[in-house]
Amino acid sequence: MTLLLLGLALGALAAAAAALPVHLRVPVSCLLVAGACVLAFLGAVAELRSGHVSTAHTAALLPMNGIELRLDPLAALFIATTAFVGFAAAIYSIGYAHGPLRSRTAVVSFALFVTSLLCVPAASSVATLLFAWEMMAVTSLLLLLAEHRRRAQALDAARWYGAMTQAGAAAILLGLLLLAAHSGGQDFTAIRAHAPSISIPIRSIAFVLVLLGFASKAGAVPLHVWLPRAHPEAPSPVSALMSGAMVSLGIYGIIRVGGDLLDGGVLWWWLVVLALGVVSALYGALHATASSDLKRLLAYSTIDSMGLVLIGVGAAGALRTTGHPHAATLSMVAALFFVVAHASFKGCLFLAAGAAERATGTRDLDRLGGLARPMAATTVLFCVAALAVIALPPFSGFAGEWLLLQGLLHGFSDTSTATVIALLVGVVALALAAGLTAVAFVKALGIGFLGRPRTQGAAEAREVAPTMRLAMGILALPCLLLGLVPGLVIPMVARAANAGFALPSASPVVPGAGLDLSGFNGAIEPALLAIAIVAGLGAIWMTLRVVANRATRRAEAWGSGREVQTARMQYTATAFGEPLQRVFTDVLRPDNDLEVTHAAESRFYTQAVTYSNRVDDAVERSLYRPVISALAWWGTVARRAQNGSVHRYLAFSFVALVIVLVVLA
Amino acid sequence: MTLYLEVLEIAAGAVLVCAVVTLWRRDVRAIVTILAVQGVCLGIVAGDLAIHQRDLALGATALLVLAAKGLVVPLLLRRVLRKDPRSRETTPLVNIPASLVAAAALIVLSYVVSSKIIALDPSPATRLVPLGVATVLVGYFLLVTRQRTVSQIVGLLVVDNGIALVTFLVTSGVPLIVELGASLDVLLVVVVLQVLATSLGSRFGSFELDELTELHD
Amino acid sequence: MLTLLVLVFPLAAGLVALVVPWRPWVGWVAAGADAVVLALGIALAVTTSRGHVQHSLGGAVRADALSAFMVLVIGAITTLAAIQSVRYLRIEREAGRCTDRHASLYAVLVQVFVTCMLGAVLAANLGVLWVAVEATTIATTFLVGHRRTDGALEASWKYVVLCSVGIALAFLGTVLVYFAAIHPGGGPSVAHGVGTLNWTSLMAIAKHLDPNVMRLAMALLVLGYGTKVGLAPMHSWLPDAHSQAPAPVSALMSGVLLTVAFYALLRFKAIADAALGPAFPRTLLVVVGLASLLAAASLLIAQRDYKRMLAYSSIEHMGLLALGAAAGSTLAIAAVLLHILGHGLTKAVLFLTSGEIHQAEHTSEIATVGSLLARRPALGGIFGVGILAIVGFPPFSLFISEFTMFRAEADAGLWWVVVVALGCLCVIFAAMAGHSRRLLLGDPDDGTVAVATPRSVVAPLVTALVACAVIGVVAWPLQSLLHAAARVVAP
Amino acid sequence: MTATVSTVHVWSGIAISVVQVIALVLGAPLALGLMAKVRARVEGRVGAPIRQPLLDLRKLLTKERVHAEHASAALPIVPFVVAASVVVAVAISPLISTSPALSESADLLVVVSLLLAGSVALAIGGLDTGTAFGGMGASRAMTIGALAEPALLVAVVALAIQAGSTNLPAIVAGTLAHPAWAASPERLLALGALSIVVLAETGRLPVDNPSTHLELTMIHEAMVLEYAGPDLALVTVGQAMRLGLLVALIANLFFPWGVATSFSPAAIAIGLVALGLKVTVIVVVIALVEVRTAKLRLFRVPELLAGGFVLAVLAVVTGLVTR
Repeated sequence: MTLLLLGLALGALAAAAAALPVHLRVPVSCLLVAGACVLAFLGAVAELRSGHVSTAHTAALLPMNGIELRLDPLAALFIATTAFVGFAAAIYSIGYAHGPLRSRTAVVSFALFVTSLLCVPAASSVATLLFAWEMMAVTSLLLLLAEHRRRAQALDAARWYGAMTQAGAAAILLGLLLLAAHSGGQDFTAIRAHAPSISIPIRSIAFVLVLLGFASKAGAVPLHVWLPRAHPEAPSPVSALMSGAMVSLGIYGIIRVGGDLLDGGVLWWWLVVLALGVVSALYGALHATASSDLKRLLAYSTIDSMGLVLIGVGAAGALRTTGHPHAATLSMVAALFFVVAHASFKGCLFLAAGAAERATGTRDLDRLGGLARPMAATTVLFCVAALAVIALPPFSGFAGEWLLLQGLLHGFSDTSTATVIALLVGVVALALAAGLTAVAFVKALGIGFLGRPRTQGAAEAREVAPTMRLAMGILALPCLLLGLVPGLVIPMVARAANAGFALPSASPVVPGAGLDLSGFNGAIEPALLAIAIVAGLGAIWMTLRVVANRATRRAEAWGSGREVQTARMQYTATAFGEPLQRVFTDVLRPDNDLEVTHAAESRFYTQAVTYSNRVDDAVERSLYRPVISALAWWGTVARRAQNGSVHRYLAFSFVALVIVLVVLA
Repeated sequence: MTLYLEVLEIAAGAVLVCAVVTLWRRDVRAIVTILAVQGVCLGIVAGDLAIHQRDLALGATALLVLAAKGLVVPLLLRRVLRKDPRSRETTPLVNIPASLVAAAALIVLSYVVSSKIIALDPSPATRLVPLGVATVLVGYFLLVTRQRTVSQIVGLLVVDNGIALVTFLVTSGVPLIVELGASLDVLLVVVVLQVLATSLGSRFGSFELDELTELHD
Repeated sequence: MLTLLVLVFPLAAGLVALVVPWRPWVGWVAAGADAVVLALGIALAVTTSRGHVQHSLGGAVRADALSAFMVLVIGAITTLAAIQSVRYLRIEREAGRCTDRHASLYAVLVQVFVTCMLGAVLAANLGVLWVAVEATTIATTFLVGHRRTDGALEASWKYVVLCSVGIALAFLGTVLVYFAAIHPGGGPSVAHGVGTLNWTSLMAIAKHLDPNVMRLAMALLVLGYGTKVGLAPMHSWLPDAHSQAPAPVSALMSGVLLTVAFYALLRFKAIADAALGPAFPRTLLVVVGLASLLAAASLLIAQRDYKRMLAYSSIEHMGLLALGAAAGSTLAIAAVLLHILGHGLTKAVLFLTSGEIHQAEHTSEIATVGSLLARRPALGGIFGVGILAIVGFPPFSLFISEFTMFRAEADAGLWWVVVVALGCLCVIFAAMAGHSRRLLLGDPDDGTVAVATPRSVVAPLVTALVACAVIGVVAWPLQSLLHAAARVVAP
Repeated sequence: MTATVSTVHVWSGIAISVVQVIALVLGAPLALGLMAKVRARVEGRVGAPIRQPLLDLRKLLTKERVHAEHASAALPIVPFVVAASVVVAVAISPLISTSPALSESADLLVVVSLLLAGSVALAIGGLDTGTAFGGMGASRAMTIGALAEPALLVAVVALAIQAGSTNLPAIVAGTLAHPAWAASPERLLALGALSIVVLAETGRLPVDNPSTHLELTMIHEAMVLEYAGPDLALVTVGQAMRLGLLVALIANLFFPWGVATSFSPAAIAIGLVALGLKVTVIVVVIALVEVRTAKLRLFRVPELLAGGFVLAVLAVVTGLVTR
């Protein structure tokens, strides 16, 4: 705990570093933030290894409520992942920050943003959790607005983000206050003690409210609308932190309140969580294939990954409440392992996308391409992270997805049909989402980085600053390591899962580098698999050297006899995603309109044909727009009531007086 | 004993009647004189109570009320009226018959409301409290429905007279310092309103309040 | 003795301003007097938070922990406003919109206004409290109309008429309390003159007061003083008055005058709780509180004027205070008091900055100002941070006081009230975020160069915001004072 | 003693894997040749000899490599990745015996992912060439892959639920031990789903015509246009082995008789022969199906795959219901 406190203090110091002159301000503050993350990481890992719970309490801060911190394995796991992504983001922003990002507000906000991210999992009272949560919200809002003068849509994104975060925080506050009211104290230990005595309906209302708040932060579908708007507009290190760390705090919240505080609660809670996961996974993956803006694609893929994690958490909760603790542990460990893996590869992807945007000035895939040669390092790192997302064998995504699949499959031995159906739907969603994610990331990698540069900006791309490449490297490392030797991390993840869901403490995986499930028959040895692949490659290479002709030459690619091939003839991202968009038209509901402008003299000669195809968020269109227009209508109606006439104002008071007198008579 | 009671009842009744008449008459100049009459009646009630209870402080208050509400306030209002040639009230928001029906309803309501006050201390003075409460409500109604600035000031003063009447009847006057402060405040409010009314008149050229809607959302 | 000094200093400053023809240093004298009031407030707070009550003028003026806290609040915000008034008057006189006579009238009236507020807070007798509150209305009428525009005149007329009739109802309520005090427990009428309006003696016999009369009295008091607090449905004067008044005056009114009236409500609620039990006052305050929140939320959505936006935000925060008081526990009242100080500071800063913006841009339309942060970074920055504070983001004190109020309300079983309140807060956040986004952000395409604001203007505002952040995070300075003050009203 | 026994197992496992790889490297092209011969015979032509694909490969090995001028460093690596992924998949899956090398991690997700790795590599290679054909092939292949993979995964999950483990050798051993499973309804549904998926994954006729270079219709061919010489050889062998592996898996998962369960050379020889026979039968059936069907329009293929997916889901549901 002391290391964590030191880390938080160092983070606050980093915020103070904003007072330095401009050129010194960013490097010093980022290094301090990186230091804070290292301290927090060491504290968390020490906690994960030892497994004992440490607390800290002070009444001097937060008047009338005091601050309560408690570091248990579950909190330690999330702090460790956040610290790791934070460290990389801090290093990255040394090279990345320029222009408005070096202003005092941006530097202070970045430092406080990382500090509050580290503080949220450790909070162990409603006041501390809400304080850190709202600090995270306001600092990320300011960072989102940092570059508003260059990109006008950042303003719109900030408003969506602010409104939805505020609504989410209000839901969490309501849920936790309801629990605190019934357990006579606002700290989590009191709530945990009194939870069994609270009646089921009240616990359900509290859980649903808290679920709404945390699920909107985790990007679950009906509440995800801010995510594809906010992440692309935020500066890249911030969107890496958002996607890597902040989004998983939503998952942390659901596990902490649903599993730890309310002690598992009722079966239908977890079926709702699983359903949210299924819908988010499919919807996110589908929209990822349809979006042609690189960062928007990554944002939707975050929704998809969080959907998969929610499936794991939902399955774990359901299995635990129907009395299958061993299978529940497996699903929970799978979900938490996927969160850790997702933090690293999604962070790396966002940083790489930021590097590409910095070098070419655009993040629209239809205007990128040909970055492999000038930006070799960024392309390789983006490729490693992309292969991890697609869940190919030697990478971390594969180990995560395998564990999730095993968790779901071994839950089928359950008796209650509702759980079995839910798990089946989970497996189907997992399979469908995996396929769609592959399409999305082949598109992102192939069209974004490979092929020929489609615009002048892409052609003049230069490799980015070394610190940025170092940061991407740091995040790409776990994509491989977690994939090769997941067994080393699993015991720590298991300890976190047990702290979260009070499950039997035995780790579901036999100790060792690979993943040999104890109690279920299913195992993979990723390290040996990697060796086999390398051996295969070596063998093929050797045979070819012996047998084949080694001469190679470069020639113009085959254009079916055409003389000159231009870059514009390549497939664009929209074209790449168009077949799938056609297959899933009723879900995506793209609005494509065709305008033909005829020549003046006769209708039979057309002057110009314009075709536009836009895929915007169907959920937003059908769910959020009506609410907003209703509010706006109510605003204009209310404004007419205040029309300025003295008599109307006096009448308001007079009517109030008469009503009160009548009521009292 | 009965003389004290009769004078009390007649004066309190007169206060309510004046309030209703201000609602009934449309001519602003007439309303101001009625207000003066109401002030005098209030003074009589205070004086009567003072004599009955031989309370010097209440006697001083009675004289103060007679001076302020009987003389000073009507004087100020007439100064405002001199600047406003058209003395007839433009049609009020609620026509006269409807206003009178509303006044009746308000009087019934005040009787019902005051029943609780009387229940606590059924002395002869307290039994007249509904008259005071009715004056307050009628004055408020006048304030709400009248267009002219002077009529609104009169409405406000009727409300004040109603409250003063209730105060005298219920607790035969609040402690002197509070009574002095209250009447000083009322006087100052009237002065302020009179200054505002004259500047409104000069600025907008008319004393109609319904044009005053520039400030709205 | 301390309490007497608190009243004497601002009165003296007012007299000086009256006698001496207008000089710039007269403004600084007023600011100095208010600074002394702040110092005395701190001294009072330290002594009363240890429990012993200050008396002077033969018991007429009394300061317990609650009134000491209010003196502190009044002192802090009037000093801030007085410092800004000096600059405000200088610019108005340079622009020819205000003659020397008007300037000295302004200075006198502000000091009289401050004295009346201090008198209201320190009055032992509830009648004197009413007289002082009524006097503040009279003093502020000409301040609202100080700019002599059509709008100012209209606003002052509406302000006087609405507030006077509201306050008159409050006087009727006070009289009924006095009547109930004369006949405690329905026993034979105590000899005339013994019944008292002194708050302490009323609290002593509160349990014997007749419930029916007290219920009627409490209703009239909530309606009456509610008008001065700006609670719906009697709130309509507030947006006009606060948007037309000069910035320092609207800062004073929004920051402090509303909460002084609320202080009066708290005093009467203590008596009513003892006489009627918490149920009736709670329902009254909940109804009025929710009405204010709903009114503020609906009227903020399509707002076009940033001063009126701030005024409606005041109505919203007064609604929150009413809900906090409805919860009634010691924790709730402590949170209400912290919210009063936090809101006072932040709203004063916001109004003063909007005054500067108004003097620079000559319009209070949000649409015509636009991209202020680019053109006037200092003003835009402070206004932006102020909006973040007023909307309830940490680290400012409004966050923790709102949180604690909601917690107390949930503990008191008013959880559904918190649901409605938080719904309104979300709508208000979205509306204010949208309006301040249009006001502050955006790129001035005509490439205007950024105008710097003098440090003398920025310094006091920044210190006020920093103070608001400090009391929001660090519990030390106010902890004991808040609990002592809360125990006065809610034992 | 046990240590030496396990080392013996490991070495014999590796030996089995090597045998499996060599069998498929040679056998798969022969299978393609056989299919071409069967088609020719049915159409009344003599057709090329069965070993023609092997001859083409040998010819390709002698030719020089040609890389597209704008391609980045990714293009030369792709053929190796394609071939290696299939070789590893073949090495560890239960074709001849139920215990090749690394048999305990021969998980269904591993095999599916290795095949997915191959198609992803091909698509990236296609996009890297910077030509319209590469992009078109990649887009269509990935779309069909995205729709086929769920069906493949869910179908094999149906088998896993029945056998209680997702390990392929375990499923094969389980089916050997309980012959009744082979005829169970979910097995048949899974077989239907898998056969549709195999046609889509390997680009056989109803989904993609392997023998044509007509721009509008080719899916798989478009991605491999840019490879020449040894690269093209690797890719064709990879593609052939992918077909061989899928057909062999169908054979072993549904008709496991003949798969060696012990390490004796005789059992392995029987396994090899059994594998050869079964693959030949299935290949002939595929060839006959191809002759009779015409190529589906590109946007009718998703309906076919959706049918396959529903069959797979039905297989899982029946598996759960009748458990």
